Amino acid sequence: MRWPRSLVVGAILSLVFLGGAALSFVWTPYDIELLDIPAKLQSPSLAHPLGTDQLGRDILSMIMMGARTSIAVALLAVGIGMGLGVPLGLLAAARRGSLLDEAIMRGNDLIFAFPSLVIAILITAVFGAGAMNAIIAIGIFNIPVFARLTRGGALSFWSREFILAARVSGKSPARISVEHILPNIANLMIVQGTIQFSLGILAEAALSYIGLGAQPPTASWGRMLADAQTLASIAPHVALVPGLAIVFMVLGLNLMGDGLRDLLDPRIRVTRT
Amino acid sequence: MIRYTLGRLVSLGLSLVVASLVIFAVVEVVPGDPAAYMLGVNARPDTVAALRAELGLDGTVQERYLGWVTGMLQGDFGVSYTYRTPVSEMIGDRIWVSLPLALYALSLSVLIAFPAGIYAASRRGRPGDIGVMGATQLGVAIPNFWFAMILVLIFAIKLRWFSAGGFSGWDAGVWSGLKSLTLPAIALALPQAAILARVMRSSLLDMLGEDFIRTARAKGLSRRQALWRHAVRNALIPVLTIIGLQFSFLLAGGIVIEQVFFLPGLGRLIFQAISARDLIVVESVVMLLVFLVIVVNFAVDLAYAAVDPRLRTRA
Amino acid sequence: QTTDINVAMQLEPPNLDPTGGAAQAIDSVVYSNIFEGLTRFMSDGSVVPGLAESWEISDDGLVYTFTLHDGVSFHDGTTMDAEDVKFSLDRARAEDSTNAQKGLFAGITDVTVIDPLTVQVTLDAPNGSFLFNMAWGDAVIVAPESIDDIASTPIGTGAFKFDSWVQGDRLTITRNDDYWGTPAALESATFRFISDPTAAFAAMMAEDVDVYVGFPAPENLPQFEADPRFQVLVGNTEGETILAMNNKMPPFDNVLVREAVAHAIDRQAIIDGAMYGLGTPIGTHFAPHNPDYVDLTGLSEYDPDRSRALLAEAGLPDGFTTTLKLPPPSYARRGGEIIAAQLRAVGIETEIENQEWAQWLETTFGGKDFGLTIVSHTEPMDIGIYANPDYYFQYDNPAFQEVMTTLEATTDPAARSDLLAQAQRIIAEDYVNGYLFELAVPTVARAGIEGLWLNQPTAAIDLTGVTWP
Amino acid sequence: MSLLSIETLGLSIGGTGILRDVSLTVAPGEIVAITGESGSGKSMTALATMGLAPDRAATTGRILLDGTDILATPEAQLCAMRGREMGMVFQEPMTALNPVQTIGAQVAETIRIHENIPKAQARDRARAMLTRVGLPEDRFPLSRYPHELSGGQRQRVVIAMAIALRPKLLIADEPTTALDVTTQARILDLLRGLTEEFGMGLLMITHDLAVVADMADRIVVMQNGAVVETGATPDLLREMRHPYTRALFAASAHAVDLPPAPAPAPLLEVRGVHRSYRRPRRSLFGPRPEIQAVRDVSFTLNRGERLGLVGESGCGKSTLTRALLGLEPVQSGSITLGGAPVWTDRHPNLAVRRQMQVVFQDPYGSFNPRHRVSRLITEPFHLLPDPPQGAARDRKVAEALTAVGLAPKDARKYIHEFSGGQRQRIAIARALINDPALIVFDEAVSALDVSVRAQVLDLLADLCRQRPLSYLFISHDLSVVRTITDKVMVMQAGEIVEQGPTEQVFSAPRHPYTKALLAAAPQLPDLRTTAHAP
Ligand SMILES: Nc1ncnc2c1ncn2[C@@H]1O[C@H](COP(=O)(O)OP(=O)(O)OP(=O)(O)O)[C@@H](O)[C@H]1O
Ligand SMILES: Nc1ncnc2c1ncn2[C@@H]1O[C@H](COP(=O)(O)OP(=O)(O)OP(=O)(O)O)[C@@H](O)[C@H]1O
Ligand SMILES: [Mg+2]
Ligand SMILES: [Mg+2]
Repeated sequence: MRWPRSLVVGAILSLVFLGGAALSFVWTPYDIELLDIPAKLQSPSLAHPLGTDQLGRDILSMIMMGARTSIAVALLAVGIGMGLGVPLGLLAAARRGSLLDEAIMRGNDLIFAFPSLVIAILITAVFGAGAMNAIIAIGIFNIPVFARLTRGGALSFWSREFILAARVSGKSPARISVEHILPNIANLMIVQGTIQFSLGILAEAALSYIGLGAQPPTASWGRMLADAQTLASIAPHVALVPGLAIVFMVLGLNLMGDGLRDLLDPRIRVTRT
Repeated sequence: MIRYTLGRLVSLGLSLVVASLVIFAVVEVVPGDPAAYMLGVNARPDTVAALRAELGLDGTVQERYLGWVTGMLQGDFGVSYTYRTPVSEMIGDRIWVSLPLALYALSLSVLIAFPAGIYAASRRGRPGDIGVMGATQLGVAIPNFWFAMILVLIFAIKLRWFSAGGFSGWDAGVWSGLKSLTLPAIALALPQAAILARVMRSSLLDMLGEDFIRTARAKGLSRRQALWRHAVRNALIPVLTIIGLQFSFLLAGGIVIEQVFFLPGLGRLIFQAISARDLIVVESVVMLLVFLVIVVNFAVDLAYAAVDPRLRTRA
Repeated sequence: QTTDINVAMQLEPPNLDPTGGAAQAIDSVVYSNIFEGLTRFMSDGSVVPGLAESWEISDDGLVYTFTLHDGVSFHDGTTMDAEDVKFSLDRARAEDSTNAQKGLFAGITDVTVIDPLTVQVTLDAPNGSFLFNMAWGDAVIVAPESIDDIASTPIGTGAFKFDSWVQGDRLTITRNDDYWGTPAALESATFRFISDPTAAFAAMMAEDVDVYVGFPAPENLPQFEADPRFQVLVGNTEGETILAMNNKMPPFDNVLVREAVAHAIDRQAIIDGAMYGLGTPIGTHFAPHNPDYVDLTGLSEYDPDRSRALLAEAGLPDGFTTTLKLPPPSYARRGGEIIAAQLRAVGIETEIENQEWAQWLETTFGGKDFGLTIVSHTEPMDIGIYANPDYYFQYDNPAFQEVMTTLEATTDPAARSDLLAQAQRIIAEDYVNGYLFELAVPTVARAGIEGLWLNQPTAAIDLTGVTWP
Repeated sequence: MSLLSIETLGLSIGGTGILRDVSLTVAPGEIVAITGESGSGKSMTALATMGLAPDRAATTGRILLDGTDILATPEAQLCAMRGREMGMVFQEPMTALNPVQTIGAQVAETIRIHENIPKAQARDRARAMLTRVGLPEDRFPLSRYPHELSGGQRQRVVIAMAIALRPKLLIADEPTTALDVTTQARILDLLRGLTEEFGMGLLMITHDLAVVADMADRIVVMQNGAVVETGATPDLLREMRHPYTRALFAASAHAVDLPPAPAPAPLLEVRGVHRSYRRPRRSLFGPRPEIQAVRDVSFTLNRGERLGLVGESGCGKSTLTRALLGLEPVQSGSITLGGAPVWTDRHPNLAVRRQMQVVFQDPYGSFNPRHRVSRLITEPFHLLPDPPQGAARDRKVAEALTAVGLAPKDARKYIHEFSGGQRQRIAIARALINDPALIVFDEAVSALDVSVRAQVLDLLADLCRQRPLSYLFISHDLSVVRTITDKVMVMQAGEIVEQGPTEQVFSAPRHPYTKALLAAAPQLPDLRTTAHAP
């Protein structure tokens, strides 16, 4: 089997960041909790391959720790979306045409109708800013994505003959959903999950950028960007590095998503907004 | 068609009621008192109480909810706590920034995405396709606020082609208004265009694999003619969905961009209102946005019917 | 010669009634430009006559008789006279007043109109700072005729008239040609509201605005200084920036712990890291530019070893964990990150929580739900807050309270100086809060513009004396 | 001089040979039929002729249309020829038309690409052409959209498009496979009429040998990408020199020997069953129209009896099946199996359901691709109160697989490792594993190639000999039903219009609909007597 090129490139890019994040648990070049203000805004050098930031912290270390935050937030948000969206979608498909189905789908539309950023701001206004609330805020908007996708995918299977055969064998809709439908839409979920993961990273960056994401001393790419924005003309690397980190991580995940789709099933279509 | 429309209208109304409840409930539990905020750290408790009474904040929850909803139904969105001006007036001012911005960005997005998507689809697998798709991958991955920052650095500070932000108003002429919205619109549109181009391409490719394209080719249409005459319109259906979603996003999602370009739009209003706990403004603006989104989705549904005759009779 | 000007500031005023809200942005726009009080501040912090031409104080210090300028009229054409003064003061101290600084008027027992140009104010006790109080933006003279629309259409007596306000974007004032005093040189001025620091930088650099008062990104100031197109003015404010500690909450109820916190803090690192060098270190709650200021920074020198020792002495050798609530301004957000790192170095772990103002006011300030917080106290001469045991940091020291009571009744300048020095020393030795620095206000302007306030004794962008080259 | 002459055509895609040495000719006015099993290269030959072979295809040989070599003609010129010189009709009328354009526009388009004439004029000609194919404007305005037409009507539109410019050659790839017999007969008549009228050459592809024998002047038999035999229809049918041709025709006319049915004892009793679906309202306040999918159906299926059900598409066969299986409730009437009702108060009766199994049409869609065969065929165990475990289960699986002619070791494979015919065997194994009293075959052999179909039918007959098997066999293929059932029911628009012993119904139909059905079905000529009508 030939691996799709986008999968290889995407996986390598993503692995760089995943690896960096994993490594940060045991080692970072410098301790980012120690400030060295006299050493602030240094250009990249051997000692600091990506330079230092406005508080004299090593940017490479910050990027590694930030990767951890981004990945954790995005992953958990996808977890929430899948954990609630998939069962809802399966339920709606199993009861297609019923009032319950209608209610679930209208509920989804309603969530989609809310301006996501505003709701995220309100959520953080209620519960305070922080990584956990960023996860919830992003996760909520993942629910309808997965619910819709699951329902759509599941519906196309409900009309298939092997599902009919399972019904003839007396299996309940719940059991059919879990046993027959879920494994068959897993591909779809994996691909969409990758996409939502990358969107989650962007969303976390945006929330942190306006100060609603992870709080210091937890490093976050979005906050690094926010802190560095006024420095763009003084020490461009400080603003450039976190921005590029976001771009490459998201790019890697998207390429991986596309590649996975090509690999798993060229016919499935994912939505991306 | 009528039944279809009416059915959608009913669920639209229902959605709005649920939305209003959700919004009110969320805003209700947000900690922070608008009166205390307005009066600052040296205020005395009796002063705060006096202001609360003046703002009508001391009614029960039900009274305030009903008051708000009945007001809205009559077009009265209440009076802003902090600005002391009618919310409807404030919205009226701001929407003339946000709406044109969203439309501008959407048009840009469509203008970029359609040719790019069609071009890429028509040369599937060839260098042109790979180039366009690579560019869209990049477009999807760039955070728009960061992109906005780069745009300002280049076009406002270095080249000084555009002002760094602010909105000159429509009184100064359509052109100058558009000009001040150009950088923000580009910052908003490019990532959206990238997404749209990808959807357009994959939707077109799906269509190109359909039987009726083969039929068209058998009639003597060239590949390109078949694409334009038969695939594009069919491919529009998923594209319309995305356009609808994008419009909603652009309308409300401009918050960060409005901040970066200090535009007096709805996004900034809501941002300010949340931090000032100007709850009535928050509620009304969110409600308005939800309403607009629901209406846009409704319009998209109707647009489907315009594109796809099967929906007109099927109901 | 240019006769209009674009002035930018960070926050937009919520409304334009200086007597009805605490927002500094209101004063920034209207103070002295649109509204005037009996007295007024100058840029150096001195209090000079405003609408009151002169005044007499009775010997017991209880009765102030103000003589008003003749021929002053409001922008709507009505005359300003003693009735308006009485109306303004009575309104501010009334039962249902919504004046954010109602305390300023607390001592007034009566306001009497003697004749159209004379008004008498009676106090219940001598008040050394009464004239100072009357200079505040919250004490400006308003007219009963125009009071209903004051929030959106302010009618004052100042050298500028309110013209228009595009909410969210800009506010324009124009010259009042019927001004009673020296007319303004500018014909009109437009205030722009740009809160995003990058946007502020871009707007200045793109020359979209001419003046930015309170420039939000001190890191960019060297660039403006190096650019011949611009001038940078760095002035002082009345903002004592402190790391407030919850004096009633363990372990901050232990003075040793508070002292340990004070010694853990490296002020210079905070000033350099958070403010890029802007700001004067302080050792107590008093403005360093005030003649009565006593430099007590030596009491809380940066000494982490000492800090650890003190913690051990207080029975917390392993340190402790507390909360650090940060309101939105960058001195707090940026400073908080640095302080957290410094405290961590001596074993004090802080959980940082960024709060919006409303939230901070309700939970931290009002609900006293905090261990540590950072805030700048921008009100002038506000050491008196330490006499209020209910104030959010909950410092309760009868000795200090007595000093304050004595101070209020004292009018002799030398004695006052003495008492103030005493007060400063008490709170510094009690390590009530961590005293960080006096906030500086950077103003960036196009080169050649003159007449801008350097300092900010009160929030004001007084444009009455501003000229272009 | 022939109109189309394909000479030693070879075609490969990515190194895989698809066509080898294909040669055939079509003369003006002649109907040439290509037949052969699925995958033998019929469609690819047709596409290559249109110059529409896949991009990656490499070709050798020549395809001469009126002397022009299609394979050597540049694309632009080919575009000018397609539609004008040669037209093509595809199998699936449901998807062959652009759903968002009116039929008038689509037919007129063929004209307008090739002739620079005003729109109105093109529409006039489109109208005329649609009238010619049996869609007169007064009943089928040009402004109709494809979804407003039935399958047969859509196929007519496709034909109108293909012949709008009276091409010299018309290629029809399985033009009637998706249609029911009566519609098929009408479309075939139409094609035949058009060839005569316009003097077109018709290259028709079909795997239905009855159609071939009926329609074609000459027959081309393909196998594995090569032409194995070709000749004038009567000669070819008479001689059948190639063994593959013989096998093909034999399988097509395959008849099985059913053991005699035991003495009648009622098993499944259906009494007055009604099933209707509600349609969305057409007008705002009008009633919701109901569609009566099954009306007042009553019949009895005896133990050991093989009952057939025939009828055209959409007549309610599948709906009835679902009702019998207890998958959907019925509005009125009763269905009992061995005396016990299939539904008891709003719940399917599991005890009854356990005794019924079903085999579906699609050998590809009937199985969860992610499960192994052992798991697939033991799925009905779910109905048992005490399903066999471990070794007992394995034994059951082995038995079932052996019964359908597969090896016990196949239990470990995945479904994609089997051919269509093998899959259908597995489906039957699944149906047998619980030893049900009744099996429903819903179009169970319709998707199979003739030879494979013959094997599956043999298997069924075998099974009937081994055990007392009762089944309901649903099919639109009359010849299959005739050989595999004892009794037959004819269904029209939800009603059973005729039922009786199979031979009797087929040889002496009473109901006019049955008569029409039988008349429309193309008959394979009796090969033993080689007679051929002109
Ligand atoms: N685009 C393609 N790429 C690769 N192989 C193909 C392609 N299209 C068809 N084939 C292969 O070419 C062979 C011939 O296919 P073709 O469609 O001509 O068969 P057919 O005789 O028309 O069968 P059917 O009766 O099922 O339509 C098959 O083995 C098929 O798998
Ligand atoms: N779920 C449903 N909702 C509405 N109408 C339906 C539904 N299922 C079937 N019908 C209608 O009931 C009628 C009978 O359908 P059914 O599927 O039983 O036909 P069939 O004889 O099996 O056809 P085919 O040979 O094409 O499989 C059709 O007109 C169909 O449109
Ligand atoms: Mg002060
Ligand atoms: Mg074929």
